[in-house]
Amino acid sequence: MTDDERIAEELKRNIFLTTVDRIYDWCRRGSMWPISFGLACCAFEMICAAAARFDLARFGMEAVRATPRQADLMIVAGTVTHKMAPQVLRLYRQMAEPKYVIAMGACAISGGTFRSYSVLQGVDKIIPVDVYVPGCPPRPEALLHGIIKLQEKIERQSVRTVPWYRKA
Amino acid sequence: MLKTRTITLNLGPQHPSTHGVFRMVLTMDGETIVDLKPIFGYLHRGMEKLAETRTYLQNMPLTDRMDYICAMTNNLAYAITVEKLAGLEVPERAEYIRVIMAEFTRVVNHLVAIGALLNDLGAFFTPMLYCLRERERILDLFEMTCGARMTCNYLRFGGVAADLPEEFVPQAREVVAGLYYWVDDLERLLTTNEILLARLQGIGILPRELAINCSVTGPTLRASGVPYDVRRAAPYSIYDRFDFKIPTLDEGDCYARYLIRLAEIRQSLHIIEQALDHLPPGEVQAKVPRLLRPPVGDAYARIESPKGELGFYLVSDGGISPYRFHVRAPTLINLTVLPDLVRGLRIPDLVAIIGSIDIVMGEIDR
Amino acid sequence: MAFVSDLFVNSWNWIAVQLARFLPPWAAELVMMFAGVVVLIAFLLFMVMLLTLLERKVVARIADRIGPNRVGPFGILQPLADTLKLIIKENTEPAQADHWVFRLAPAVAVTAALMPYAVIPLGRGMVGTDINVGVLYVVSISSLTVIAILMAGWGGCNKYSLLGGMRAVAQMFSFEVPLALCLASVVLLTGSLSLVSITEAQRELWLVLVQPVGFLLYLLCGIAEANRSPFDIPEAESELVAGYHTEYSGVRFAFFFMAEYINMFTVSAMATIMFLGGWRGPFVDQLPVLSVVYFLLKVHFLVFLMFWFRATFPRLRIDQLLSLSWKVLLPIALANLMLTALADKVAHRAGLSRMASAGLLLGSNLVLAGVAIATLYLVYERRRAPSLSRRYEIHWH
Amino acid sequence: MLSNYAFIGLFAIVAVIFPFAGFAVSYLVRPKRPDPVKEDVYECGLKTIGETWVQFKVQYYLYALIFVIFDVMSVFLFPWAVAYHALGLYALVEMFFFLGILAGGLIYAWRKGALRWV
Amino acid sequence: MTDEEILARIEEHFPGAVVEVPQALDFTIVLRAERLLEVATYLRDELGLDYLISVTSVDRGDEFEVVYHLGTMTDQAGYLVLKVRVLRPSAEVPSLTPLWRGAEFQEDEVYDLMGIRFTGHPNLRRIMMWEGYEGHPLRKDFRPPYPIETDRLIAQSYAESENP
Repeated sequence: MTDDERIAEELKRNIFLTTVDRIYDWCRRGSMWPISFGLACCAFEMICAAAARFDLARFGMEAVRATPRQADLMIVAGTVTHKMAPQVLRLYRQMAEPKYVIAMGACAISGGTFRSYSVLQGVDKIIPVDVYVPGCPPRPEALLHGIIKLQEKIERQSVRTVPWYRKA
Repeated sequence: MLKTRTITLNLGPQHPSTHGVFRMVLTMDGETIVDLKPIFGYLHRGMEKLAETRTYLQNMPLTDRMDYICAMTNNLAYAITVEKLAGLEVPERAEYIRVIMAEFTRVVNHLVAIGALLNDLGAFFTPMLYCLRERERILDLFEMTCGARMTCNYLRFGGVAADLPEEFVPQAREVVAGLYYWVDDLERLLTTNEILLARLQGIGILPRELAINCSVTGPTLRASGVPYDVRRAAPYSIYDRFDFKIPTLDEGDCYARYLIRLAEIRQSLHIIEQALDHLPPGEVQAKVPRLLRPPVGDAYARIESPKGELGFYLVSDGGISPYRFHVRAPTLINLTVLPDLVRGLRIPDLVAIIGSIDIVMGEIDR
Repeated sequence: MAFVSDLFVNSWNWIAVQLARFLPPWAAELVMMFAGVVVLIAFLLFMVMLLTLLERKVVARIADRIGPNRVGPFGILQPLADTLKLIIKENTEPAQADHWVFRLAPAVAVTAALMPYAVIPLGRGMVGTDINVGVLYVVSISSLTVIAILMAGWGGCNKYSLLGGMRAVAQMFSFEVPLALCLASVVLLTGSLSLVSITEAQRELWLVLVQPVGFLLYLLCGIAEANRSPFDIPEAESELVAGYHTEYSGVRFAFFFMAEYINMFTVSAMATIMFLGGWRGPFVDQLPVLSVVYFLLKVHFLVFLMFWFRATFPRLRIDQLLSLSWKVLLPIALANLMLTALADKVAHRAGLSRMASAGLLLGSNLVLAGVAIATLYLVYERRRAPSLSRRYEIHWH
Repeated sequence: MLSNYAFIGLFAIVAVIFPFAGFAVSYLVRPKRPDPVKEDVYECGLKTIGETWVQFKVQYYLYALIFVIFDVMSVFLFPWAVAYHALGLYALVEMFFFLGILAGGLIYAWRKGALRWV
Repeated sequence: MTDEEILARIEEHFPGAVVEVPQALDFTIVLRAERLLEVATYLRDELGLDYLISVTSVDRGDEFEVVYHLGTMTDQAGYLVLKVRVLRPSAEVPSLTPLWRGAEFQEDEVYDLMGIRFTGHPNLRRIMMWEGYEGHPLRKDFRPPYPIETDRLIAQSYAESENP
């Protein structure tokens, strides 16, 4: 096989894979169903984001699932306390792959203003976070921005490198 | 005889209709609830301890995050407690602004409560989203005044943080007029809806004596026929200057609580109108030292928050931060009656009752 | 022109003729049958996607929102993205589950939902097959859905699922009976169980004009059968998380989702055929291609009603729902059947003209409606009487 | 006539194969990452308490029984309804009796409280 | 009835029950812990103070103060502050839950966060923290486990994924 042939071969495979990637990413990006999971103040801004003025439905995200099995995205909206942390972790682990996490608000990011005995200082200590949305609470626009950022992140993923096909 | 066994079911902490991270352990026989055990604390953020390490003013943002739907009334309760403790006077204009904000907050809270109640009844978001749409208009007013939508941090000891912007009054009038119209609209959509009546009437009847014995306050109490409202019983701020009525109903069921909220929205709008009419010019902030050191002592002050009697109990040791900071959270105490209300009913009734009691975990757990 | 006027049927026949040229007749027929099945299922898949998108758009508009508009132009590719995503999503399965019951439930649901379309006429000459027990077939097959839901509820070893499954079974059982009775009175009037003949029989008069009570009853029972709001109790999100499909994810959940929408379409299609004249409409004899348009328009009108109900009504409680079925709908349906039989016999004996007998039937139906409403009102008022103090009068202090 | 049922048979076969084809396609492309927690029952983020499969209220079965009675009835009704025009007055009277008995049964069940959901 | 009258009535009916009447912003009566229940019963049944506004506690170093606010649900403004002082080691106060169900969760909360036991409480439990949590956070000598112990807590959360 000459170099040219090899390059052509590689190119073909890449083109094929790129197309697969594009479809793979497109459908996950276009249909991210969040789990209805509000913890504290931020949950309300999350609900507002779904309401008339901001309308999360435009992204196809109004299909809020109550069960983690059917959800793709967990928006940790609010303070995670030590009492709640095992439940958050369990919910996350019960979600079906592929799954994403947005940490919404200062509390979910770092404990925020609540540097106290009962608050987990950032949800990223127990579950991996994809996008952080700062604010206390972030405005709905900020959450939408975070979601768009997450979509951009998904668009850059490739079916070859995504973690969920690897053996755990 | 066939033996049947009860099952134990967790409702919450992650459940669509527990309004946050509230957990109930239900014992059920078939679909009938035999017993209910509420479990709190999933949002316990240690506010009372945190407050002991911060200055009085630094604690104001903490109160925002307690009952996050009505930040302004929390601010107000805390501010008047500190003012009582430190003996501060508040300029008249600031008092009017406080009343306007508090009543707007009440409207916001009741809208959310009604919307969430309908959501729990299974009305698939539409009434909720209508309520939130109207809420946005009020949040716009808050935002133009203090820069935040939800966690306002607007009140200061001896006044408010900033004067109202120029366009506030006309816009507030517009919002009030729109809300009058819109509350009528909501009534047309919901109040006589046959399914709503079937789901709410006669469900979760709270007897008057039980309500008093369990220290239930707020709309939940008034729906049971007790005309107790702190605004009337022990007027704070300048509530004695306004003409408003306190609605009560004798039935004490979920529907009564729903009706009370609608009636209170109209009363609040009426108060706001009066306050806007008589808004005096002048200062909005009294002279208060930057670092407040109230004299040694303790004080309790209370207001009628949208959910019930919200009180702060502060103990000062003369330092810059409170020695003890306690919140009398109305919703925590209102929940005392929950097991009594739901025994013998079913899960759909349970969510309706929780929705009608109107809880916010941020305030229950603090 | 003649070809275009009945485009679908003619092209179908043309293909059949072409096939018959180089295949033995039995093979040609088999191939055409197979093609028919595939076309029908593909049509249903398309319809499911369309309905999910429509529902989201309609509900969004009612809630003063916009609805999906990012995936593809105006969001029309949203269902496609959802489908693909559900296929590539991991399937979870509780370790304690009754594995085969759990896994088979979605398949049963989809199969049961698809099967009725073998006999449902979608347009003039556009029917999978016209069997002479069509109504019975549809009724019996669609009640298989119950089994799927019970399997799902039981198999998942989840308490919410179990409660949801139990509720679903009780609900679907209860509404099956009045539903069958409504259909029986239609069958009585048309004298046939074949869906094609029933459509034919409504050439002059849609049965909804003769049987308005029957139509309303059927619609109510149908919505309940399809588990749609305000009767969406088995999957009541605010109570039972996601009801019987709480434990399902990925493609298995997608099948339940699909089955639900197909059932909704089936209910609307059956209501259209039995009461709204099926594919009949003006000029349909001159331009048969219109028939499918009329059919879809009528079906979508009913489907829109369901969306509308979903967006506005709270849901009933399970016991209220069952009381509604057994204590209100069933007696009315029984009375309706008896009255229809009686009026039909009278009209027959008296030798009335078609229009006159239709008038008689309509009259008797309206009388029934009046009596039913009056009785309900009286019972309701008497029920209320002991608690007349409950007048919800606001006292002002 | 036979070909009608052949079509239904074919339809049934395809309708059965269809979901399994879906499962197969999904099986090829979906990730599989088992995890002991993921394989646990979901119950609002907590470990489930007690058994799920317990003996249930007998009320559920009462409903099923009543349903069976009425469903069998409707099977009888359909042939009667189809042939109604061909039958005489006798059919009407007979069916009235039949439906009357059923209505009586319904009222009995109603009175007995079998229709009360618990 | 004015506050002074109430005080006089209490002293008349329960001699020795009142420990002190300190100067304060709100009218305050400090009671002996063991007499609390009977005085409260009397106040509720005879004097019409039927509304227990709040129950809370203050850590005063070597002793705890349990603070009750008592009022009515009529338009008569005002409320009465009852205080009970207990020494730190024993820290036991009679529960008012049998009188006012509304005290149930508040006493739970005081028990949880301050570590004061309420005798006669039907179901005294940790309400905010989880069972098995060590220490009572609102005590002044409570040392929060952060930042050093946070990781341990998190590790514990992992292990305890199966929650009580």
